[in-house]
Amino acid sequence: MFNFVHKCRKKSPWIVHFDAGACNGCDIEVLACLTPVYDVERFGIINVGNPKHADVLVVTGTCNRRNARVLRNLYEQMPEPRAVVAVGACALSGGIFHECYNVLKGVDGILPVDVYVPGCAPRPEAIAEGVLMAMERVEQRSREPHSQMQAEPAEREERR
Amino acid sequence: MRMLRNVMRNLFSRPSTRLEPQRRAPIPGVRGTVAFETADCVYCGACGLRCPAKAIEVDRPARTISFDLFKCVGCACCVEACKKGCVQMREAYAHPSYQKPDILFQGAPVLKREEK
Amino acid sequence: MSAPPGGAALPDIEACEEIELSALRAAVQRCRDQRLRFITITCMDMGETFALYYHFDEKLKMRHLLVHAPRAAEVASISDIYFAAFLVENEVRELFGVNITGMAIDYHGHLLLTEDNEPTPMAKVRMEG
Amino acid sequence: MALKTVIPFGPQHPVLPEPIQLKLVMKDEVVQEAIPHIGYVHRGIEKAAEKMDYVQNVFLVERICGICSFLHALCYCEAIEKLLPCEVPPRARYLRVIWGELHRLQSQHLWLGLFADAFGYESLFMEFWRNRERVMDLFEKTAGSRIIISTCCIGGVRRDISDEHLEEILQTLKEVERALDHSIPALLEDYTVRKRIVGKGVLTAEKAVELGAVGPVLRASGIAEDTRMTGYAAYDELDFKPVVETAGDCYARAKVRALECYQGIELIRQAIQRLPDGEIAARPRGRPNGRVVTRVEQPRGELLYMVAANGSQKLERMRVRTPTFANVPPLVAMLPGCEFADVPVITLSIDPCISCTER
Repeated sequence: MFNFVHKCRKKSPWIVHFDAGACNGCDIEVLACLTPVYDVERFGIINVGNPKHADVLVVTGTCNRRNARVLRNLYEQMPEPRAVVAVGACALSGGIFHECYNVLKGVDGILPVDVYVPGCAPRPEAIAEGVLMAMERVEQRSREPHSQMQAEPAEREERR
Repeated sequence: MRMLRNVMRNLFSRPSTRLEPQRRAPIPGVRGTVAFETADCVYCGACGLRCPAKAIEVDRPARTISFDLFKCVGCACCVEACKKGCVQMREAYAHPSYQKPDILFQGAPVLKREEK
Repeated sequence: MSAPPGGAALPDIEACEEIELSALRAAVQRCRDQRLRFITITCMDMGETFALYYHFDEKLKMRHLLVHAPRAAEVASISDIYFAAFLVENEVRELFGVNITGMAIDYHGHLLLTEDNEPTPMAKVRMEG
Repeated sequence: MALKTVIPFGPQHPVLPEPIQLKLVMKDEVVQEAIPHIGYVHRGIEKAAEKMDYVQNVFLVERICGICSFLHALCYCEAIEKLLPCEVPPRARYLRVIWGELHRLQSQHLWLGLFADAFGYESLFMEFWRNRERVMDLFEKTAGSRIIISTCCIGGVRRDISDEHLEEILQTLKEVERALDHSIPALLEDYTVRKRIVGKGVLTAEKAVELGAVGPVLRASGIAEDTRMTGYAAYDELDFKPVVETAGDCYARAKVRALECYQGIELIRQAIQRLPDGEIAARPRGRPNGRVVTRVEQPRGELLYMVAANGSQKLERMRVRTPTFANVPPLVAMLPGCEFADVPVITLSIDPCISCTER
């Protein structure tokens, strides 16, 4: 049963996307990933709106003080094991907005970021690649025996 | 009737999805990643000055260029600024990575003039 | 066009009418009566005063009103004349610290910024002391 | 007794793609009052523009909004060009029209898709977005990037479009038009869709002017105002008529945007036909000095830039008024009286782009 959950999780990463103040370019590319031309659903990547359903949090954009709170809240709602993908130059370092007063220069000051996808805006292929890389990270993490999360969902599954 | 036409068309047309990974050759002229050719570089620093995101730092005495890929916005200003043609735009896009290195690209401190 | 106080004599924008601060509401009401479309307010920090431009549109021609408000002066809101002004008035007050009073919806300085931002980030800190 | 509740809608919500929060005061299922709370995307670009020099600002303003980035750069460059002694070559002006209209085309597709998704028509969403990718490919071929194309610079454009690429644009436009013929009737004539969008969020002409609505929201209420009629770039030499609808509801706004796709295609064809030869960029001389206001029609409406410069490398003030910012008050006025299930549809009908709104 445990293995089954593992397999499912690896083959079908569900993502939740949060726009933390990007120029919308990256957000659109994330959405464009879902459309017929780039169609990431064939990899099992599904965009969900509910953080409780998701394995991977895709963050685009620079963080500011107001949405950092929302972002942290969103991250904490996600079940373990989870991974964070930072998409775009703004999410990595602030990019061109490094001079702006309301910019926190990157998501990694707020959340532990697993995968960095550079580019402004990154191509949809790069985003899909980043999500798949994050899944490998999630996979590793769920196999770690002494990690904090202790594979909670899997245990519950077994008890049933 | 219209539906039948649609069904037939969908059956025989090519899928619009692009195959992954990397079946499609990059289009010429696409702005992908910045690359430096330090052979002719005089370390004038024009690329760093023109960069709107301050991703390039040129250290003239030490003859190094540090380029932060994670700050780069791919505007190709540096390519236009370089008189020597040392800064080039590669067509391949930048791949995601697990770490955040401080300096992804470091131009080698080439030989001093006396040594040449 | 007279030179704005605190700044150098610059060529100003076209079709700009300079009015007194006290005459602002009456002038805006006149615009309303002529059925002009309100576009936005631009605030410029001139040091001692704020220059507030009120932009209006009349059949794709622009009309501007310019008001010079001293730093501490109270600027009456126009959001009861033009409801559309409430957002930009909140923004101007928040980012520059212009004392605009009587807005239709008042965000009390937290439209764009949170408590831990430094206040009035757009204002040029040129004040003495 | 009816119960009054306040429902916070957003900033992260499954049916809302943008981080805006609407506090909805509800009485049973009916919205009584809506108060927008923004600031989730505020960056402070206007301040940053004062710190960077005026040439680099082109790249900064492009990143105010990724969907209409070219038009932001265009508006900014037009403003600076008015302050500099700088004559834009005719070819550059036409190329600006071509790229600008392509941007409008992809943005309208994007919106039509999202709108279809908002009332639960996912296959139509996919249709529009597939069609949009054709336009995105054109950007990639002609400009070298998909979203932020960075082709506008002060004094002209940075890249030329070769004759083969022009041919390819025409070819692709034909395909796009054919696909639009196929999918737009599904949006505008379908019984179920009409049921969901006709008569929702009505804005009368008088109200629209009073609330400062711009772009398709204004034109859907029966006012023929299109900033392109002021004739920036090469629009004064092209023939077009603004698309106007009179109903002022969500359906009319969708129709205006759908018909503007065709209008955009027609404009690109005209521009390609009349494209003159010659230089693509003039060298700007001197430093900008003075104050100027320019306006440009974005897919969402009228964009205003006010630039104040004092003859130095850096600008004194750059003010951006984006169309979505102007369309928030109409939204606040539209929402009261509608049902809760209609809130996403009405919110999307103004095409909210929050990164524009807050800069």
